[in-house]
Amino acid sequence: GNSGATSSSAGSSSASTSSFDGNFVLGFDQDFPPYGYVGDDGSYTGFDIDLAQAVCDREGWKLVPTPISWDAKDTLLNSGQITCIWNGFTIEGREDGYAFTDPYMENRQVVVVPASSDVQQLSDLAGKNVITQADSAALDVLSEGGSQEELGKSFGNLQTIDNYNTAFMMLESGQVDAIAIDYPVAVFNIGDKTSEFRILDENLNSEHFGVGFAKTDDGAQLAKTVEADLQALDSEGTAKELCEKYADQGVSYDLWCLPKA
Amino acid sequence: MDFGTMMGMLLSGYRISIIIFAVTLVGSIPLGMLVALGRLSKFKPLSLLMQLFISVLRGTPLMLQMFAVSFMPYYVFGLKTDANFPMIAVLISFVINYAAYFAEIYRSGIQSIPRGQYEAAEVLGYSSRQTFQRIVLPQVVKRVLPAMGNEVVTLVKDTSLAFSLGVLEMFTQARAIVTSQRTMAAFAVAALIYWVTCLIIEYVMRHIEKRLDYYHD
Amino acid sequence: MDFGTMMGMLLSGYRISIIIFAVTLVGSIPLGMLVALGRLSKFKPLSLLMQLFISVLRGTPLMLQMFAVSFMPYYVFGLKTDANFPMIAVLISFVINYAAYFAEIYRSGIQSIPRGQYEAAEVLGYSSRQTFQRIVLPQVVKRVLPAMGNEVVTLVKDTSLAFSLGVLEMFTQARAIVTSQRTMAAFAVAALIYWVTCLIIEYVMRHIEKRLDYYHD
Amino acid sequence: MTNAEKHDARASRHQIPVPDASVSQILGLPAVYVKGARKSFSGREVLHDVSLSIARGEVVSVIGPSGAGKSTLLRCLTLLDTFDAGELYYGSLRVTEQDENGRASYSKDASAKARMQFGIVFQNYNLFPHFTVMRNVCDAPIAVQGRDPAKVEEEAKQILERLGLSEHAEKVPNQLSGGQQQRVAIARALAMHPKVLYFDEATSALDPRLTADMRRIIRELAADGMAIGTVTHEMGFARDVSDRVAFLLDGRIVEEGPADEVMDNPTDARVREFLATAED
Amino acid sequence: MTNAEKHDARASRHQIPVPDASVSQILGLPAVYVKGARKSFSGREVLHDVSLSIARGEVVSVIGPSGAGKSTLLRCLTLLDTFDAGELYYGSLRVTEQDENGRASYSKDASAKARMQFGIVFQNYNLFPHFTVMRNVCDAPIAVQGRDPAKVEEEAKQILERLGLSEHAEKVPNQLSGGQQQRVAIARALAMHPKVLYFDEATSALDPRLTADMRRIIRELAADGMAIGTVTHEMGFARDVSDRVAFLLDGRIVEEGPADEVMDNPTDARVREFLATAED
Ligand SMILES: Nc1ncnc2c1ncn2[C@@H]1O[C@H](COP(=O)(O)OP(=O)(O)OP(=O)(O)O)[C@@H](O)[C@H]1O
Ligand SMILES: Nc1ncnc2c1ncn2[C@@H]1O[C@H](COP(=O)(O)OP(=O)(O)OP(=O)(O)O)[C@@H](O)[C@H]1O
Ligand SMILES: [Mg+2]
Ligand SMILES: [Mg+2]
Repeated sequence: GNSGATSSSAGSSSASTSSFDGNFVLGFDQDFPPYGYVGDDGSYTGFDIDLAQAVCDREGWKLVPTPISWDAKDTLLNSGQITCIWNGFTIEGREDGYAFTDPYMENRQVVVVPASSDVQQLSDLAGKNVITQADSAALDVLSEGGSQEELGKSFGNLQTIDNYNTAFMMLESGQVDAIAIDYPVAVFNIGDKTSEFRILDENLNSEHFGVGFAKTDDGAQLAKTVEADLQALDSEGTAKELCEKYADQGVSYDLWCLPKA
Repeated sequence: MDFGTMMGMLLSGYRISIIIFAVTLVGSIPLGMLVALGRLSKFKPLSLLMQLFISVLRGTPLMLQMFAVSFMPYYVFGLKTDANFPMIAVLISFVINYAAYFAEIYRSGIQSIPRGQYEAAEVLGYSSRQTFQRIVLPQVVKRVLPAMGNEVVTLVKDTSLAFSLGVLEMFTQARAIVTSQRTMAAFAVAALIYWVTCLIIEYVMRHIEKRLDYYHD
Repeated sequence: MDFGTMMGMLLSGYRISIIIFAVTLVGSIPLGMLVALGRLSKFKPLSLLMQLFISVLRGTPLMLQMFAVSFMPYYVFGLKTDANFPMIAVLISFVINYAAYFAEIYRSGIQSIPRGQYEAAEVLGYSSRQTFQRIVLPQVVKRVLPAMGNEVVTLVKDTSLAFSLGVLEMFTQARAIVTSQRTMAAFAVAALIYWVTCLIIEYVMRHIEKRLDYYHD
Repeated sequence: MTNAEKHDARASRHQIPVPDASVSQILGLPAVYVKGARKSFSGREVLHDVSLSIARGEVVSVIGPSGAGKSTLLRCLTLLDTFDAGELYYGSLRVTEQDENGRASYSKDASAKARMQFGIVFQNYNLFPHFTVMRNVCDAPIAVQGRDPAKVEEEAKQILERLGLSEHAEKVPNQLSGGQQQRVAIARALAMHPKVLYFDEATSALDPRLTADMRRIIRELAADGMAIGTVTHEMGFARDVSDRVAFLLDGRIVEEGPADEVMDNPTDARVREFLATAED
Repeated sequence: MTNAEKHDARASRHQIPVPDASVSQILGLPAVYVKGARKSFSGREVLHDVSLSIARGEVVSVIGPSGAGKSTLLRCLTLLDTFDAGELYYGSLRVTEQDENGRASYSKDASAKARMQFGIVFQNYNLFPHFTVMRNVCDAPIAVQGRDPAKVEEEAKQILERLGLSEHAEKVPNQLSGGQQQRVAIARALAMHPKVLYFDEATSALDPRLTADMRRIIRELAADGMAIGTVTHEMGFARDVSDRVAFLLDGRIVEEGPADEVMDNPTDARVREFLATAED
C-alpha cells in the first residue's frame, strides 16, 4: 500500500491499489434477512446491500453482491475472490481476523419463545432447549468465553442449526424451547405471526456490525475508504432513510453508531 | 483452540455420525430387501407402489425428506414433538431413503441370478420364500457387494445432512471450528476421519468378498 | 414474491444444476472406465494408485474436494483465480469424484462377466483391448445399468453442493427463497423439479435396459 | 395324411388308459400322461399335438433331431414352461384345465402337488454354486420335505458313494469336472425320491463306464417302480435303457413303440433316414 | 513299473520327430506337440508327465474316465491354463521355456503367435450372448484377422449352411437349442481357419444325424490338412473319427495308438476294463 491512501475525507476518490479493480464483490449469506437476502423480485436486497450500493454509487464502483457459503468466507476473502463480507457482520470476537471499518450499527441478541411459553426472562431458560445459528454472534455470546457464558451453561441444551427458518419451525413444533437470534432477524422471521412468538424484553447482549475486509494493507485501505463513505451517507441522511425503509424488519436509526466524521 | 479441544469436538460429532450410520444400515438393509421384493412382486399394485416409493425417495433430496419427517407431525397432524425428535426424524429419513437405494441394487442382483437356479429350485419344490432365502439371497449378496460399497461409503458422508435438523454430527462440528478458527484444519482432520472410516468399510467389504470367493459361477 | 419470479429463480438455478449434471456424466463415465481398468490392471503400481484414488475420492466429502480444487491454485501456487474459476472447480471436482464411484461399479461389472467369455475371446485371438471393447464392455453396460441409476440419481441432487464454491444452483436458490419468504413452498417446488428430472432419468434408463433385453445369458 | 395315419396306428398299438376323475383312485394309471399338447414360441408352433405317457417302472426316451422340440417338451412336463393347449396328468392328479378358449390353464395348487412327484437332471445341471456337493444333495430333502437331516445325510452319502463322488462331497460345483457335476445333479434329484425322473441328455458328460453305470442305475430305479423319461441323442443309450421310444420330429411324435421295434424297424421314412445316418 | 514300460513301448511305435530349432523350417513337424507335461491343482497333481502330438491331417482323440484330466489337458494346450512343467510346440513354434527350477515359463509373444494356430469348441460353447449367430461367427475373422467383411460373411453363410444353421443366423444364442448353440460354436471356430482344432466333447449336444455330419466334417477338415484334437467320452465317435487315440487315466496316458488297435486290443488291463463296461 502507499501513504496517499488517506483519501477518506473526500469520499469521491477510488482506491488506487493494484488488486482492487472497481468491482466491489460483496460476500454475504443470502439466508440472513434483513441484511442480505433475495427480494420479492428475485434480486438481492437487504439493508446492508442497499447501504453498499450507496457507497459504490459514491465511489463509482460496481457492486457485485455474491452469495457465499459461510464455510468458505475466509478462504474467499483471503484469495481475493470477494472484496469484503458485509452482512450484519459482528465485529466482536473477530477483530484479529479482518480489517474492519468502525462499527456502523449496534445490534443486540435476543431470545424468541412461543407466545404461550412460560419463559418470561433469561433466567427462566434454565434447563430449556435453546437453538441458534451455527457460527452466529449469539452462539459466541452463549458459549465458553462469551459474555453470557453462565446463562448458556444453564440451558438444558444449546443447539445449532444452519437456517433460522428451520429453527422457527422447530420452535413452533416443540422441538426447541427458544431461539437466540439477532433482533432484526427475529423481527423479520416473526413477520406477522406476532401472536405466536414473543421476544423476551431482556437482551442477551449488544454488539456491533462492521464491514470486514481482508487483513492486508489493501483491505485496511478499502475499509478506510468505505468508512468515510458511510460517514458521508450518514451526514447526507441516506443512512437514516435506509433504516426507515427496513424499519418493519427490525432496523432502526437509533442503532446507527458510526461516529460522525 | 488447541488440538485436543478440536479433536474432542470432532469425536463427539463422530459418535453421532456413527450412530446415524449404524442405525441406517441396520434398518435399511432389510427394509430395502422388502422394498425390492415388493418391487419385483407379480402383484401389480404392490409393485407399482414400490416403484413410486423408490422413485420419490431417490428422486428428492434427503434433506427435504428429513424436513418432511420432522415437521409433518406438527404441521399436518398438529402433534407437538420434543427435543429428541429431530434425531428420530433423521434416523427414520435415512433408513427410508437408503432402503430405496438398496432396493434398486438388490433388484438388479436378484434379476442377475441365472434362470436355471430358479428352475432347479422350482422343480425341487422349494417355496418362493425358501428359494429366495436359500438359493437366491446368498448368491445375491456376493453380486451386490461392490455396488453396496458405493452406497455405504456415501452414507458415511451423508450423515452430515443431519445438521439440517440441528443434529450435530462431525462435519458440522468441523464447520463450526473452521468458521470460528478461520482455518481449514478442522476440515482436513474431518476428511481424514471420514477417510479412515471408509478404509475400514472397504476392508470389511473386501473381507466379506474374500469369504464369498469360495465359489464362483 | 410471485410464483413467476420464484420459478424464474429456480429455473435459472436448474440450468446450472443441469450443466453440472451433464458435464459430470460426460466426463466421469469414460474417466471412471479408465480408472476401473487401471484398478484391474496387472501392473501393480498402477492398480494400487487407482485403488488409492478411488479410496480417497470416495472416502472424503465432495465439498472438501471442491475446496481443495478451488483454493489449491491460490494457496499452493499463489495464482489468483477469477470469477469463472469456482464453476470450473466444481466441474473438475464432480467429474473426478464421480469417476471414482463409477469405477467401482464398472469393476464389479467387469468381474462378473463369466470367465468363459474371456477364454473364448482369448482363444479367438482378440487383443485385450478388443476383448474389452467388443465382448466385455457391451455386456458390462447391461449389468451395471441399475447400479449406475442409483449414482446418476444421486448426482442430480449432489449438484446442490456446488454452492460451497458460491455456484448458485437450484437448491441454493430454493433455500434463499425459503429464507426470505418464510415458507417451504420453494423447497417443495425444487423437490418436484428434482423428482421430474429423476423420472426422466429413470425413463431413459428403463429404455436402455429394454433395448439391451434382446439377449440374456 | 399318411404320416398322421401311421402315427395313429402306431399309437394305438400301445393304448394308454385315459385317466378320468371317476377312476382316479385306481392303480395302474401312468405316472405321467400328456395329451394333445401344443406349444408356440413367438407365433411359431414347436410342439404340435404331442401325446405321451410313462407308466410306473417304465423307461421312455424321446429321441429326435436337434431343434425337434425335445427340451421344450421336457420343460413343459416339468412345469418350467406351460403348454399352450393339452392335458397333463401326474398319476390321478390333473395339472391342466382347459379354459373357454381351449387353452391349457394351470392351477397353482395342482402344480405344487405335481412338483412333489417328479425330478429332473438338467442338461447344464443347474447346481447351486454356493453349496457344497453334500449340501446340494441334502438341502431340498431337509428343507422341502422336512426329513430328518441325519438320515438324509446318511442316504446322501450312499448315493454319492454309488455315483463315485464320495471324495468330492465337500467341494463346490466349480471345482468339479463336467461329468462329476452331472452326477451331483443326478444325486440331487434322487435324494428327493421322485416318482417320475426326467433326464435332459442323461449321459452328455459321462464317460462310457459312467454311462453304463447310469444305464444300470436307471434300470434299477425303474425296477423299483420309478417312471423315467429321458431326452437323448445317443441312440445306443436310448435303445439300451428304454422300454419305449418316442421319435419327435419337427414338434410331432412321428413314431412311438418298444425301443428295439422303433429303432430296428422304423415305419416312418424320416426316422429310418435319421437312424441310418446315425449308424454308418 | 510295468505300466510305464508298456506305455513307453506303445509310444515308441509312433515315434514323433522331436522339434529342434535347427530344423524348425522343415515340414512334417507335428502341428502340436507336448512333452512331459505336468499340472497340479492345489497340490494334487492331475496331469503326470503327459506327452502327445497331433500331425497335420491327423485326428487324435483323448479318451478316459471322468476326472482323468482330459479337460485340464485341453485347457493347457489352448493356453487357457499353463502346464507346471513340460514342453509345448505349435509347429516349429516353441511356446514354453524351461526356467531354472524346471518349471514351464510362457513368453507372451510365443503365446500370441500360437493362438493364431488353433481353435477350440468349448464343452459349454461360450458363445457371445450379445452377438447374433452371424456376428458370433464373423466378428473375430474381421476384427482379429482383418479379413474383408464381405468375404467373411459370404464364407460364414456357407459354414452356417453346412451346419444347418442358416435360418438361425439372426438369432442370439439364448434363442437356440443346445445342439444349435454347439454348432454355432463350431462355425465360429472354423471361420478362423485354424491349423489345429480342438473339441471338448465334440458331440455332447448333437443328435445322431448331426454327430454323423460332425464326423464327416472333421474328416474333411483333416483331409484338408487340419490337425484335430478331441476329448470325448463317446467311444463310438472316438473310434470312427480318430486316426489315433490316447487313453488318459488318472492324469497319465496309459495307452496310445491307432484307434482300432487301442480300442480293440488294449494292452493295459484298466483300459480293457473301461472299454468292456462301455460296451456291455
Ligand atoms: N425361447 C425361445 N425363443 C424362440 N425359439 C425357441 C426358444 N426356445 C427354443 N426355441 C426353438 O424351438 C425349437 C425347439 O427347441 P428345443 O430346445 O426344444 O430343441 P431340442 O429338440 O431340445 O434340440 P437339441 O437336441 O438341439 O437340444 C428350436 O427350433 C428352437 O430354436
Ligand atoms: N479348479 C480346480 N480346482 C481343483 N480341482 C480341479 C479343478 N479343476 C479340475 N479339478 C480336478 O482335476 C481333475 C481332472 O479334471 P478334468 O476336468 O480335467 O477331468 P475330465 O477328464 O475332463 O473329466 P470329465 O470327463 O468328467 O469332464 C478332477 O478330479 C477335478 O475334480
Ligand atoms: Mg435340447
Ligand atoms: Mg471334462
